[in-house]
Order: sequence, then structure tokens, then C-alpha cells
Amino acid sequence: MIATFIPPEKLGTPSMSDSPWELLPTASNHAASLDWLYLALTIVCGISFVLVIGAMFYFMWKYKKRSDEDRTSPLTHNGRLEFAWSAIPAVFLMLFFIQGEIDFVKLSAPPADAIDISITAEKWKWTIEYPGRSAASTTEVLDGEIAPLLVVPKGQPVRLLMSSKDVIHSLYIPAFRVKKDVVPGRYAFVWFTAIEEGTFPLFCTEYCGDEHSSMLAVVKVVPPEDYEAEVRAATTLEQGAGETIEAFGEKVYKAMACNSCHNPDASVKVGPGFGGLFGKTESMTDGSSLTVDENYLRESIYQPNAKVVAGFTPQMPSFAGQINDEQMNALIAYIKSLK
Amino acid sequence: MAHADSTQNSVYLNGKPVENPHEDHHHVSPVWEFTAVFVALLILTILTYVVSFAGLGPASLPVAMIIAGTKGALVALFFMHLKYEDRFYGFVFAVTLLFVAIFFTLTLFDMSSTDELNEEAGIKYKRTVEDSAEAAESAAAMKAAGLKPAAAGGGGH
Amino acid sequence: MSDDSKKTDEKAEDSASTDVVATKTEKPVTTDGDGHAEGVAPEKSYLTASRGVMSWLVTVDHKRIGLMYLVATMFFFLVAGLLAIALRTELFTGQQDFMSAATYNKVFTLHGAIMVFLFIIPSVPAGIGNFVLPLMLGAKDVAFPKLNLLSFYVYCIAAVMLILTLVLGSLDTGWTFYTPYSKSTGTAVIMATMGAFVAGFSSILTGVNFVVTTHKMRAPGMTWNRMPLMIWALYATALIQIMATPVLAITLFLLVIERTLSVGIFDPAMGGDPALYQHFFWFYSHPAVYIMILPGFGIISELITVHSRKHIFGYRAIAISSVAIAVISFFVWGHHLFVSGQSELAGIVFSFLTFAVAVPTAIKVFSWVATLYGGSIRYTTPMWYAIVFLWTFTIGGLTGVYLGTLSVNVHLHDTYFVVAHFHYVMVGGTVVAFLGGLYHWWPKMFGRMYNETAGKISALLVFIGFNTTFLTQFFLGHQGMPRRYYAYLPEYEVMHQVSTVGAWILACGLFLVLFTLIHAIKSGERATANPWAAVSLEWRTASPPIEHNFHATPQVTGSPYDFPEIDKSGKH
Amino acid sequence: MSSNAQEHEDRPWFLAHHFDTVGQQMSSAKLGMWLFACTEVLMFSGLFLAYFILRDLYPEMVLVASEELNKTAGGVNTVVLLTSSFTMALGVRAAQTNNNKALKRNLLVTIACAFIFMIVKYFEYTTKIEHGLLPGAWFSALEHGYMLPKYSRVFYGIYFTMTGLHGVHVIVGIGVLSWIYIRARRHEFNSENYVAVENAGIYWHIVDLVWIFLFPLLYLVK
Repeated sequence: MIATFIPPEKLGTPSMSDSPWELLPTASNHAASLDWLYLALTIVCGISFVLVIGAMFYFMWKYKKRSDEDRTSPLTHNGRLEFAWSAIPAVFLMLFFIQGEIDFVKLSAPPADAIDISITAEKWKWTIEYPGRSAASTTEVLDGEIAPLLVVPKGQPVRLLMSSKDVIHSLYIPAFRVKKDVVPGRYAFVWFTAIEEGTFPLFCTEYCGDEHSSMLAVVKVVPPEDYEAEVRAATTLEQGAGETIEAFGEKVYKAMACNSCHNPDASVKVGPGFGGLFGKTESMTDGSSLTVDENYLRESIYQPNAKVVAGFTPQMPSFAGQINDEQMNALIAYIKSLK
Repeated sequence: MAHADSTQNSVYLNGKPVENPHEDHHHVSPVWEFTAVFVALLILTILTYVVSFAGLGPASLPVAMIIAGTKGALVALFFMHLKYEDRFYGFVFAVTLLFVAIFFTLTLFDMSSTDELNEEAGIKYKRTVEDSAEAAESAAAMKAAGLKPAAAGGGGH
Repeated sequence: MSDDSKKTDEKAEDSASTDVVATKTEKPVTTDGDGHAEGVAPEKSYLTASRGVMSWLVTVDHKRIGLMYLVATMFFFLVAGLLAIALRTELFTGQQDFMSAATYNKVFTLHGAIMVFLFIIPSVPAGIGNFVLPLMLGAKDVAFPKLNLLSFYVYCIAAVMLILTLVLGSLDTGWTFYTPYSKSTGTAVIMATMGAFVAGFSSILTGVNFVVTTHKMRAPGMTWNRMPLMIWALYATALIQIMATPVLAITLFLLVIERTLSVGIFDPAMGGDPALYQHFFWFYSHPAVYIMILPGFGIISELITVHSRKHIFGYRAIAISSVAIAVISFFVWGHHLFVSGQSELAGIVFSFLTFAVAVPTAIKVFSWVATLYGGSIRYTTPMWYAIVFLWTFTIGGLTGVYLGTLSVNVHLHDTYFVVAHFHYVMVGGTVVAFLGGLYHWWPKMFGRMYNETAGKISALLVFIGFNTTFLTQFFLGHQGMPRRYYAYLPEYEVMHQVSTVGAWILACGLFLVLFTLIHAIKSGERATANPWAAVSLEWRTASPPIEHNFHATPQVTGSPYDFPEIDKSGKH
Repeated sequence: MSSNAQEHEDRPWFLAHHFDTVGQQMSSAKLGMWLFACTEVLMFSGLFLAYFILRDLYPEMVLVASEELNKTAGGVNTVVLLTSSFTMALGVRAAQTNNNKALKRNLLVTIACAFIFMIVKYFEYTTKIEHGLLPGAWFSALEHGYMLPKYSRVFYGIYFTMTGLHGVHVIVGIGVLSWIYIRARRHEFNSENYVAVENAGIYWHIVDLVWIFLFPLLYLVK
């Protein structure tokens, strides 16, 4: 998540390419043919632009007003020329249409043996579930920043089956040149075969609210042999050896994208801040008030709309089934540690 | 000779101002024509009413549309004088119906082809998936309560 | 009427050999310097014919209504322009500078909504068009003057409603109001949609007025092939305004019903389908983008012919391509939905039709450049703006081909490439043509000439600022920078900073245009009735024109582009 | 203006200053009205498309839900609107033939038919409201013992939007026709100046045209 306050060097999401001017990496099977068509378009349009604007400048120089007695040409139309300059562009346009259409059909026909990964988009986070793994995949990528990790084997077709829980989002991986709107109420799919290892950002490109620009994920292309290990690592969220419970709690805090709505300090972002929350007496929307303890934290994570703090709208999604007890205890320990 | 095309007015032919060539001639249709059209409309209304009970199944939509179309044409041509007016008003109305047709055909084409392509790719609508899950669930609940699961009557359950 | 014009009728009209109207012998009804015909008592211009605010508020004179529209639309251009500057300044760095994410979303939504509904759709047709159409047709006024005034007041109500949205918590759905987000968000969506709904009515009323005026109130002798191309363009725009805006009305009405009664037709949670809303919305909005650009085409046809003293090249082709664009624009809206859940088959059909609409636009650009051939080009400020238009609109048009190609669109959709494309067509096309038209008709509107050098500097600033701002956004788009992003990856920062600097230059250029034109009204030197020695009818009356436009209804015997400099001796 | 002072006298009182001849003014007014009629047709087309899409998404739901609509009330309303269209056409004819009395009579019958239409619609709506066949949150048909498929509330949403918007147009029509009736009482219309009556007629026929298509689609189609 691109937190809004973290300076650029701390931003962990991988940069697209090493230098801003380097072209996009061609990291999927679609990329090569698309880049070729993009180049062909640029050349043809570039030449026609140069011709049109060149002719314009030439005429501007040659036929500028020299004296008041200038005589201008009586030419009003020329049938053959007009036919030529409507037929030639039409031919080029048809060529582009046909090539575009061929690639588009390839884009929309996934091979049968593709690995199915299901992705659920909801307001401002992607939940990625691998086949056969129950827990969703969220791993801390680099310090400071957290984004769900989409692990993809190199050289194998992958089909992302996507659906949305609330509004229209759009899954876009620029390095793979694939994009599809995730319209709620129906399944959308995108397929690709990664051909280059590395990590690439994944954007949401359909406007979906306040944190639209922070709704990122990271695509990690791994060699096929250690794909299983990577997936297991991505989807397991246990206390590492020698890791304090608070540190593991912070990992859970980031893995579950709590920080997209709750700040680690006391300030309000979308929901109340966690700083100094534990032990504080909060007044609820129904007027009652209670001190924040483990039970309240546990209940409001599993059923967030049961007791909502006054002044907030019940828009927090439920995490029932996504956080097991061990992770819950670590999360509560972490929240306790925040002042 | 400055030619006068159909939609241009006060043309000067040989220097003489010509009365507006496509001036609206006031056509007054006889009363019996109106009554005849009115009776035809009533008959067609009764026809469409009766036909709806005949249980034509899938053909009922086209039939109803044809009847409504003829009624609409009758109203437009006779009650709105399109038959006797300058061609241009009819042309404007026809162009509107053309744009409505474009809007309908292309949108319905997209909606229906989305369903076909999804079926081919084995991707169901989320709604239908949720509906069938819900239906299975309620059927199981009914069986658990000893009731025979309700037949498909009364709608999609 | 002298005998001369009768003789000219005998010759085949509208072909190149038509005897030119303002032949040396027949002196057109020229007026001496200060705007009144010789020998007649100095008649008051429409500006001074009646005094007092009430005379303006209840006027039915198309020229006054045109001016009121101009003032209102340019005010909203200023408001939305300042919002744009705020956006670009916020995007100077990758994270938050001085706006929160929520405010940024509201600012870009209002920038879009105000620009589309309150500036770019009404500005050229209702602003310049209201002023110029009856004059060019040789009519005393538009067909329904009271309806014209009603259209202006309906526009004012729409403007008030959109301003009210600011007060009621603004709007953060994007100018497209996509459901289901627009159904669930807490911002003032109903007030904004009702504002756009009412602005649609004002647009329909202007459209009806222009179609009926063009059909029924042309000057004697002005056949369809003798009409200036500005009228063809305004006629085609009016056709779209009449045929497309009602669908926007019903779409926004259904959206309001969705939010109030939650009918569920667009809401997936209740069984509806958001793709249906996108079909409804874009069925209006793509023809709407042609409402925005077609009047610009009309202005450019006028500017290039008058200032290069040459008959337009391919009059029939340009006239028919205007109407062809108007009709084909109703077939192509699907290219906005290529990646949004539309079926691939429909995508292929819409991509093919999108290329069909590109051909007439290309014909127009080629014809304008061909008009420059063999001319005697005078580099006045309007001509400079026409040249800037040709440059920017050609880039805008060509990048449209990228977005029409299916597979490239998958990569480029909803990225900054799209933002750059439509700004090149709308700002580089319509706004540049609008400014060129303002400079061209300013002497006619106010009887005052503007300062030529200041005008040229403003054209240069607009050209440099505009291209710096939006050329970089093509590369941003190709690198994958998504649209409507408030915070972005660090590697896009350099290009965003270049673009922001360009935006500031463009803002300076536009402010300079504002000052030059306002300065001209007060203390520009007096303009003659025909400063550009043009041949179309609006230049035959005084400037500023008298209240009922013409002393005697003008006779039209030739094409509006038969300039005296055209060499008829056939040896050319 | 090519007309000098003398010509001013014989200009008919109803000819606006910016028109040259009565014919020009009449054809302009009629073309303007026809263009407005086209915008009405295009607006209602949006609702008809929403209906067709609903039939495409939930074919069996629409059939079951439309069974609850009262077919006879729809039929009566159709006949009422057709008669009003008939009397409107006769009214326009009366204006063309300088028969002011017949014009007033026909206008009154048309307005009366419009009222009957609204009253029948009022009863239809009240029965729907009582049975809870309403859009969105108000949909409580199950409590009233209706076994309706899952998304029936969307159908009733479309039903109320279409018939409601049409009803609003009928009410506006009543207003327009009453204004024409008032002007007819002032003997403003004759065989020369009847374009206002004809335009009101065009508007009314469009409202009737929409109902001709709306009735079978919502009420009858299986």
C-alpha cells in the first residue's frame, strides 16, 4: 500500500523498470506482440503526422502573404486526391483493426491447462487465494510497505478468476499488458504466461474510492520448480523462530491490510487509530460505552458491525475465517504494544 | 438556374422571389378517416389482449410488438398527419427510430454474447452461482425439516 | 437590389466560376468607420440599443444571449481550470502534498463535471454559435428567441445545482458517475446528476433552435451548398444534441431512482448490472464528445479560409463529413467498454465501427491543410490558433487510433494515455478553436480590435504549455500509470513534474488570452465592419451589429468563400 | 427587414417579427415540436431497453412478476388513451376548419379521458402498494403471501419507473391541453393560426404512442 506519508525511498513496491525512461519489461507472452503493434502504430502515425504537419509548414512558408495584390489559387476540390486520402487511411486502419483483433482474441482465450488463481477485489485491497491453499496470500514485501503477493510460475499459463465484493475495480499488470475490469455480480478473467522472472506491480485502474491509488499488489514470477515453496511461504503467516509476538502481530497487522484503514498511531484514517487504544473507554454508536479489551478487539475483528465506535460508519469487512487464533493473539499483543 | 432542393426556402428563381416552395399546405383529413383509424386501433387493442391469453410462448413478444407497431404507425400516419405532411418530418421521426434501434441492437448483442462466451469458458455469473448455492441450501434445509423440497413452482427457487 | 446580383444568378451557382458576390462594381452595404450605414441616422448597436441590467436579463436577442452564455461558460472554464492547476500541483510528487486523497477525488471529479457539462458542451454552440449562426444565415434571429432565453436560464439553474454540490459535500464519483460506486458513496451524487440532467435540457433547447433556424430561416439564395461550413458544423452538433441528450436524461434519472428507491437495475447486489449503466452512459457520452469537437471544426474551416484568402478545399467533403461524424458517432460507444466486462464479440464490432468514424475526421484535417495550398496566408492571431489546432488535433486524432485498436487498448485503457488523448482532442481541439474563434469574431462582437502581439504571445504560450503538459502524459500512459491516481510509483515522478510545469505555462497563456480580450473591449481601437475582408454574411452588417442584424435582408448569390483575391482567370 | 412601414399593418397579429411569412413560422414551430417529440421517444427508449435487458437477465422472473399486474386496468387505460388520441385529432381538425365550438368540446373530452386514465392508474397503484409489490426496500410481497422469484423487486422498480414517468407526462399533457383550451376560449385559433393546437396534438399522440408499446410489454407479454 502506498501509504500517503512514507517518503519515496521507503516505498517498497518494486519499480517497474530500472530507470524511468526504460521501456516496460516484456514479461508475458502477450507483451511481445502488443509492443510490436504499438511500435507499428507509432511509426505509421508518426509518418502521417510528419507528412501532414510538414505539408502545413511548407504551405505556411511558401504561400505566406507577400503583397496586397497576391492572387490565390481558384482550386476548390480535387476528386482523385480526396478519394486517395480517404482510402489510404481506411486501409491502414483496417490493418490495425485486424491485427488488434487477432491479439485480442488470443487475450480472451485462456488455454485449458492454466493454473486458476482466484482474486477478490474489495474496497482498497486484493485478496489472492491459490488453488488448494485455504488462507489468502499476504506477505510483507519490503520494510515499510505491504502488498498482497501474487506468486506466478515462469513459463506456465495462469488464469486469474476475479470477482469484486463491492464496486467496480480493475486488475492491471502493466508488465504483462493485461487488464480487466472486475465488475461485481459477475466473474472476470485474465490469463497470461509469465516469461521473465522478477517482481512487478499490479494496479487497480477503475476508480473505486478514496484509497484507489493505494490498492496495489505485487506479482512475483518464480521458477516453476520452487513455485510450491513460494506459494506456501506466501500464504503461511506463523510466528517465525525468535520473533517476538508483537513483531508477528505487526506482520499480521500489515498482512491483513489493517493499515489501509487504521493507523498505528492514535490518528483516525478511515477507522480509529490503534495507538493507545487498548484499555481506553470508547462510547459506542448506541450510546453505551465500554473499555477496549481482548474480547472487544476479538469480537469487532470477527463481527465488526456488532459494536461500532460513535462517529464511525459500519463499513469494516469481517475477517472471520481469515485470522486464526494464533494470529489473533499476536495481533492483539501488537495493538496492546502501540501507544 | 438556382435549383431549389426540398428543404430550402424563399429561393429566388430568375430574380422573382418564390413563395416558400415547401410551404405547409393545410391538409384536413375527413372525419370518417379518423373514425376508421380509431376503430382499427380498438380492434387491434382487443386483438393484442386476446392473443396474450392464447399462450403463444416464445412467439408472444414478436406478435405483441407487431401489433403495437401497427397501432403506433396508424397513430403516427393519420392522427399526427405524417402521411400528408412534408416528407421531412417523417424522415426526422424515422431517423430517431433508427438511433433507438442502434441503441437496442448493439446493447442487447453485447449482453447476450457475454452470456454465450461465459458459458463457453465455463464462467458463470456470480449471481447464478449464488442463487444455485442458495437454492441448494434452502432445499437441504427443507429436507432436514422433513418437508419435501418445494417443487420449482412459484418461480426460480 | 442592383441588377448585378440577378445576372450572377444565371451562372451555375456554387461552382468555382460563380461570379463573386462583392464584385468590383457592386459595393456591398459597407458601413463607414463607426458602424452605421452611410446616409442613415447612426443606428445603435445591439450593445447600446437598450440599457440597464433588465434589458440584458430579459433579452431575446440571440447576440445578447450568446454573450451571456460566453461570460457564463468562460467563468466556469476559469473555475474548472483552477481545479486542474490544483490537481497538477498535487501530482507534482508521488505522495500527499497539500490535498488528502478524498479531496483529490472530489477535485478531479468536479474538474471533469464542470468542464464537460458547464463549459465545453455549451461554450462553442451556445456561446459563439448563438451569436454567429443567425448572422451567417442572414436571419433576424433564431427560430425560437424565447426558447433561446429559456435555454440560458435552464443552463443557469444547472450551474447553480452543480455549485450547490460543492456545498453539500461535493462529488467523488468521477464525471461518469459509474455505479455501483455512485450508488453507495455518501457525496452529493443526486444534486450533481440533477445538475447534469438540467444542463442536458439546455443543450436540447439550443439544438432544436439551431436545426429549425438552419432549415427554415436561411437568407434568400442560400442553398445548402452555399452555407458557411461553420453552419454545417453547428447543424451536425445540434443533431447530436437532440438525438443523444435524452438518453443521458433517462440514464441520470434512473441513477437518481437507483439512489432514492434503490430499484436495483444498476446495482449488482440487487440483481442489476453495472455494465448496463456504462452502455446507457456512453451511448450519450461518445456522441457528446462529438458535440464538443464538431463546432471546433466549424470554426477552423472559417479561420483557415478567411485568413489564407482561399476557397475551402473540398467543401462538399467537409460538409458531408460533419453530418457523417454526427451519425456514425452513435455506433461507436462500445470502445469505452473494451475491458469492462463487455463481450469480446461486441468489442470487435465496436472497434471496427470506431475506425469507421476516424476516416471523416482525417478527411477534414487533410482538406484544411490542402486549403493552405496556393493561399496568401495572413498570420493574424486567429490564424496562429488555427495552426496550433492543426498540430494538436492531428496528434489527438492519431492517438485515438491507438485506443481504437483492441489489444493496444487493453494495455492503455484507463491510463494516462487516455487522459492525454482526450485532452489533446478537447483542449488542443475545441478550446484552441474556441479561442481562435473568439479572436476572429471579437471585432464583430464588440466593434473593437484586440492587440495583435499580445494575441500571438498567448497563442505561443498555449502551444508550449499544452504540449509540455500532455505530450509527457502519453509516455506516462504507456509506462502503465493508471488514471485518477492520487499517489503514484516513484519512477513516474519525473514525467509528472514536467507535466505540472507545462500546466502552469498553459494557465499563464490562458490568463493572457482573458486579459487581451477584456482589454480589447474597453480600449481596443475601433474595428471596421469587415476587418478580415471576409465574404460570409455576418461581415456584411456593422460591427457590433445592429439589433435586428441587417438593414435589408442580404441576398446570397455565391459561396461564402469567394474572396476577391481568388484568381479567376483560369491560367493558374 | 424588407417589409417597410406599410406592410406592417397587414402582418397578422400572431406573426413574430423575425419570421417573414406565416408559413415559415408554422413550419418552424412544427419542426421544433417534431424534434422535441423525437427527444421524448429517445428518452422512453432508455426505459424500454432497461425492460428488455431485464427480460434477458431474468426471463422467468419477469413472466411471473408481470402476472400480478392488473391486465383489465391496463386494457381500460389503453382504450381511454386511444379515445383521447381520437378526440385530440378531431380537435386539431376542428381548429383547421374554424370550428371553435368543436375544438373546445374535443379538448374537454381529451382532458377528461386523461383524468380517467390517471384515476385508473391511481387505483392500480394503491392495490400494488397494499400488496407490497414495490421496488427496492419497500418490496414486501412475501409477507402478503406472494411466492415471487428472487429479483422481482427489480421488475416492480422498472414497472413503477416506466408507468410513473408516463403518468407524469400525462399530467403535463393535461396542463398543456388546459392552456390550449383557455386560448381556444379566447378564440385565438382559426384555420390560419392552429399550429399551437397541432403541436399539443403531437405531444399527446407521442404520450399515447408510448403507452401503446408500454401496455403489451409490461402487462401482456408471456
